[in-house]
Amino acid sequence: MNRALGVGVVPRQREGGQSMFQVRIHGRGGQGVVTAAELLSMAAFAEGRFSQAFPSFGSERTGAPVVSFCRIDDRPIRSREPVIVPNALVIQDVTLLHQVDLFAGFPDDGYLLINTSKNFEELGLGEFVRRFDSRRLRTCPATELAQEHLGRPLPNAALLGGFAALTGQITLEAIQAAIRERFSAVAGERNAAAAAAAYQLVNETTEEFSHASTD
Amino acid sequence: MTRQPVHFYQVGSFAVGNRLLDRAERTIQSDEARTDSLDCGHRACQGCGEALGARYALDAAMRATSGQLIAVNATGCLEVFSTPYPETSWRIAWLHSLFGNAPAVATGVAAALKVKGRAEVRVVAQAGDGGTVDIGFGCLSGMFERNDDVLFICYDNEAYMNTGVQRSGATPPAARTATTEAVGPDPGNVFGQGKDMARLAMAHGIAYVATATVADLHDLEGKVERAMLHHGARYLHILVPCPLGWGSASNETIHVARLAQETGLFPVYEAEYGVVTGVSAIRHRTPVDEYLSLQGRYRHLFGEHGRPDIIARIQDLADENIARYGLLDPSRVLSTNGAQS
Amino acid sequence: MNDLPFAITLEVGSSHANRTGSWRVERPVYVDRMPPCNNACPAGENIQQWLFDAESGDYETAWRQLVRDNPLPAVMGRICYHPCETACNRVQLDEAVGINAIERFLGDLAIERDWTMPAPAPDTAKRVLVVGAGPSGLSAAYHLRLLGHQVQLVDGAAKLGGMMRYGIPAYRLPRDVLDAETGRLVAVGIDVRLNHTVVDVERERREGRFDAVFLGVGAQLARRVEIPSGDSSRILDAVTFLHQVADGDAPQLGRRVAVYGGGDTALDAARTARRLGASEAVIVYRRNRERMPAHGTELDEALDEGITMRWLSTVSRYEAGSIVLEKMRLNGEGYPEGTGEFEELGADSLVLALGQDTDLSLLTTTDVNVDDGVVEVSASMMASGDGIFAGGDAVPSERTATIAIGHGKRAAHGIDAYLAGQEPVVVPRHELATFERLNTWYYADAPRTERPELERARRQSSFDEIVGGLTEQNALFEARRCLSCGNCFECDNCFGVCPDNAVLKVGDGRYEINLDFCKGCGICAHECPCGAIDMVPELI
Amino acid sequence: MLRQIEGSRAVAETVARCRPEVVCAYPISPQTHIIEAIGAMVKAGTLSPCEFINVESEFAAMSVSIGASATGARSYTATASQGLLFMLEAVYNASGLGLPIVMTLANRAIGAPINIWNDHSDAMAARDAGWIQLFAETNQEAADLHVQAFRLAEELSVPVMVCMDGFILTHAVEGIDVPEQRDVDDFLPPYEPRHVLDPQHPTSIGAMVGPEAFTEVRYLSHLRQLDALELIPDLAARFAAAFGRDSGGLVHEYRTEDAATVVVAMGSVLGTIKDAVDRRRDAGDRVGVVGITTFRPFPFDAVRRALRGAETVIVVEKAFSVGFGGVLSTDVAMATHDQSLSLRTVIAGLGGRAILQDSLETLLVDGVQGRLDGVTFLGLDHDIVDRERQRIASQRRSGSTAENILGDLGVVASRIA
Repeated sequence: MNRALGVGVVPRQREGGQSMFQVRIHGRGGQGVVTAAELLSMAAFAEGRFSQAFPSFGSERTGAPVVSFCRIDDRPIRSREPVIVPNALVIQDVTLLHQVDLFAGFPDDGYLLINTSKNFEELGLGEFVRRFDSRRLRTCPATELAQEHLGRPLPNAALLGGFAALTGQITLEAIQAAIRERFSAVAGERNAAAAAAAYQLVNETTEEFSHASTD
Repeated sequence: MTRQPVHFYQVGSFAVGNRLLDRAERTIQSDEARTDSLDCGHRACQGCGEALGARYALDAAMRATSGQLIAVNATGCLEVFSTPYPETSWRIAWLHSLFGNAPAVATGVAAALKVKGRAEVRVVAQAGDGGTVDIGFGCLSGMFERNDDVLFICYDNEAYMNTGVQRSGATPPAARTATTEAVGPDPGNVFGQGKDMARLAMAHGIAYVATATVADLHDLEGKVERAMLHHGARYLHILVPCPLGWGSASNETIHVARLAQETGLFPVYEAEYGVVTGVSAIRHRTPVDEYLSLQGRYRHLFGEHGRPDIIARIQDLADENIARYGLLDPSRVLSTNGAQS
Repeated sequence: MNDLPFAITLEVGSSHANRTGSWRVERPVYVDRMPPCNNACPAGENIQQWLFDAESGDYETAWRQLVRDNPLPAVMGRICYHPCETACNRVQLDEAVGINAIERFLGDLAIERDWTMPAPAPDTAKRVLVVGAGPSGLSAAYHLRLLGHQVQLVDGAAKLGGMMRYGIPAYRLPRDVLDAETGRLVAVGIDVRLNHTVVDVERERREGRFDAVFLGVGAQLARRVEIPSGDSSRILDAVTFLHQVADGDAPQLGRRVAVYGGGDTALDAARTARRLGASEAVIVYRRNRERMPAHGTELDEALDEGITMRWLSTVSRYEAGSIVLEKMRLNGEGYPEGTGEFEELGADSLVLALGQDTDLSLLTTTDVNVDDGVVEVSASMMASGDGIFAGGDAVPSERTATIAIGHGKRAAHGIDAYLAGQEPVVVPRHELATFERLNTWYYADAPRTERPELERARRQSSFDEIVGGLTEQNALFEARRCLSCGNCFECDNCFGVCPDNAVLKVGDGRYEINLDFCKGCGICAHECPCGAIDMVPELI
Repeated sequence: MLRQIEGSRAVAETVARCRPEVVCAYPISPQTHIIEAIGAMVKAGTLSPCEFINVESEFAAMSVSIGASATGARSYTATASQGLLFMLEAVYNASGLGLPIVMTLANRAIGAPINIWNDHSDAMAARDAGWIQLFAETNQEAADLHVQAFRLAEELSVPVMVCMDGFILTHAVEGIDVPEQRDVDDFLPPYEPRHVLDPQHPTSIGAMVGPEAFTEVRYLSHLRQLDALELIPDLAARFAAAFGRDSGGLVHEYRTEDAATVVVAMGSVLGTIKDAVDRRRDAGDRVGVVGITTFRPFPFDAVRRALRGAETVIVVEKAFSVGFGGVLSTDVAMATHDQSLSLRTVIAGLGGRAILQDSLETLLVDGVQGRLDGVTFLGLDHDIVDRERQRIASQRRSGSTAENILGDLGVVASRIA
């Protein structure tokens, strides 16, 4: 019988909880931060995995710093704690860099995706990012892509495309399906397109890295 | 107005009944077959105006709805004296919830009836002045604003009688209550702005608003009947003297209510959709001291240490009402009796 | 609903277990009080009751209630000075109820509809002689007959009515009305003997084997005073004058007529003179208007018709078409005394209306006490002589037809008791229903309906009736102005205003207090429009 | 069918399938998404017949529900925090009148200082209001509990409050199987009121009851709640049979079989605790969890049984009685008064303070090793407290301690946990 979310379930022992993938998304109210986590969880759900999305709750004020979380796992997810050690960190708004402790708990092997048209050096993160596996760190001009495809600076869908390309945790198709489910026909298509564009962008740079490393 | 004028100069005009009239033209109270919605055995004080007003209004509502009526009652004298376990004096479907929520509870009843398709059953909510103008005001305003299908009746005895005569938002200036004692340079209640509930109700633009007293039964019953012709929120404000709280003689309850109208202190009128459509003119204009002097709560205004200055201010209030509503203009009279037409 | 939650939900009717009557310290009690109109009616009519019947349009019942006391409503509805209206509480509200007009309306309607008097009680085989067919005699005869006695009514005149016929002018009391009512009256089975003057009542009684006698001989003798006068002067008395007019052979009075006196008869004479063609009719009276015994309404009508007054004057001489008047003044006690000043008044004739006396010569063979020209009587109108009763103008009292009718009724009951060998029963009177006991708010204000008066011109030249009657609508309206002082009229106020539903309707317009629940607040008594509820202390 | 949706959405859809006839609510975070969704369904006509009433206050919301329920309509409303307190008078009234109203409580802290985040202070404030209080551990359970709640309420004529953690559950998107209409209809018969306002059979509801009968009235409602202790497990079993899921019931045990140290808690935190327990089990500690689903009536026997073998009981609760300590702890202590065990209270998650798995693990370790105080405030920042205490001591400073602390903290929103 389907014991949803394991009420009273005794799961098999985990191997150090490795299979769970946790994402933290930072942004500001109005940028679709919460929606991004929700879309991600829907995409994961669509691919037959257990998933959980929730915001860092606060009164929904435009411009206020907002964090949202998403967990993806092959097993029911019971934990309700916020994501302390994110496997992936998505930053929708670089202006938060100096206000909020965005990198709290960010592990050395974590994925980092920042919405910006600059590079890490230009962001003044050159020094900081050296500790990490550079193949897992990317910037992506999601806002520009959004402007381009929907005519509005809503970077979240595009970033999810980038996320798919960067982490491989989820397929672009699943992301696009979730986007189409969540938004109206037109907005859905445009966001899907933005996601695809970001996916391309991130993939290309990933390609370069892999080449570079094989050289 | 729709009331059939009575042409018998002897009594038909104002008395409860008249053997010379067809049953249909007499008041409902003259009919042995009246509901007696509030039945005998209740524990109201001798000469209770509220007990009288409640029976008058609800019997009329029962007649208007052919008995298809549900009443919601706020906490207060009426509720306490009518339903002390194990005895109830109500002969109708009746619900008491809380002091301040009668309008909302009535909204719920109306909603349930609507969803169950029982359009024939109508809802009345009733409360004292405290439950109406004070603690129940928020819910009442909400009910008005949503225009829920409820007739709300306020039995106004101008103070919190149930708890021992404390001042309410409806207590008139200079009146002595347990919390506005007749001491000091300004004895009794303050001369505030007052809270004219009927006009507040009119400001909501609801279909029907009226004031009445227990002293003119024809008028009161006519207003209940007309109120029941409308749907949506309606408001009826009935002045019901309280012998205990007003310090008036138990046998003068109706007399005192009549003087409240005849002095102009309590204007009797009705309004539809926020506009006054009829006024009960004063038959025999009476100076306010005749009204005040009958009541212990104004005793401090009389006698050798009396306060003619305060009486004069109260007279001013009466005169303002008379001017505002044209209470001396016979052409504006609700033709509820044979004295007119 | 069977499965009601304990205590919080209750069944209807359960409050009947709580008998709040135990709170009571006073209880309401329904009372009947004496309405001022009834109280003031010399004929003892139950006015409030017949108005009550008239209000519902049941005129026959109203009339039947009326003739239980007064057999001549159409007549009285015209000539009564209606003290009832003077006493009416409604005066203090707007104007008195037009009781007299309604009485006349009912009387006229009865004539029109031919309503007959009630049937007499079974024959008692007692015989009563009634002397005089004036108002008191007719009344006595009527009531005696209804009580089952055999009655013989004798009168010296050719027709019934006494002073009503021979004293009161036709413009105030049309003869057809008088004939109709007197005729209907005697039709109850009264043996009438006219043109028969009783000279010795004792002999008359003996020969006729009468068990009792009622004397209603009236006051037929005109008082005279010696007035120095020449032969050409034409002087006659009002009684004779009016009698002749009534008989249809009016005397010639000339163009200028002076009437001497201040009573209603003086006014009747003067007004009759006008109608006979006198262009000037002057009343000479020694006192002023305030002290005039005549009824104000009569005087107003007279002045209305052009009668002129010479106040504070006495006739000292009458010669050659000219009367010499002495001017009077009133002294401290209000008595007139001569001033020594004189003036002249042109007159073709002088009518003396100085009052009437009673002819009691028929009593000489009896031991009946006569004092100051009238018969002494008890409360039941019994004279000192055995089985002899008297009333009307022949006994000490104000002299009006209504009073006479009352005397006749009272005497009839006195005689009835006498014949039964009993003391006359005195019914105790209810307390008076005063204005203060009324709650007048419940009565709408309404003006009295004035009887349409014939336009003056017509009135002065003819003997047509001056005062017209009410239409049915007016009569109904007028009747409904009655406040029903002191007597319940079924307004349902007590039933409606009881905060404890403790007033019960028990059928045919009656109410009862449910003492199980009445808390004694007293609202019913306070709000009773007519003051028919008293609050009486509970005995604890 | 399992869908990835927000908890509030799932509850709204489930409530709709319970066919409520009158729904009214006044908006308050974090309950808003629930009533917004139901309101939309009524407007669209997909929930019909149903009257959705936007009232002017929570006091009115509960009052309208009272009137509707007393007239025989199935009535539902939802609120949280201040809203519950504002309607509290009517909340008592509903149970006193025995009206089977169902209300969702999106648990939230109570101010001042105003705080919109989750804890259980609101539920505890209504603890003695005569309502049945059920606590959901997950959104799936939150949805399922509503179906059971209506049946439970209407069978016993007692109102039921379904408590779900504000934001943590209401705003969480996860896979939820919303009960199918057909199954709900089978499980939940139409409402047959015990007493109803009806002109055909007039009665007086809501009489004044004096000393002579008030005790009996209260005792009778107490007995009805005790009946619920029988009915709730029965309904849960029937629900499991009908829907193929375990939801509801009195208590849930997790790995308590041989546990010497047992954590007792309510609501969504149980999931996090279970993960922590699994970790400790991996480390060899004999630990387990008892989740309490039915808080009122309090299942004394079930709790006693669940804690039979425990030596140490750690009650983790999201509310506390100022000046006293744990609320749930007191009830647990009552249930286990005849058992020899050491009972520890941990106050956690007040006003939305995140309860972290790591700190829970530390807690378990301390518990196992007997290092826990009687009452522990999880994650309390002692520096702040000490500083404020010193300040008060030094300058007799009046005013809001909260504001002073905020002054020290800087912007709250910048903190992740």
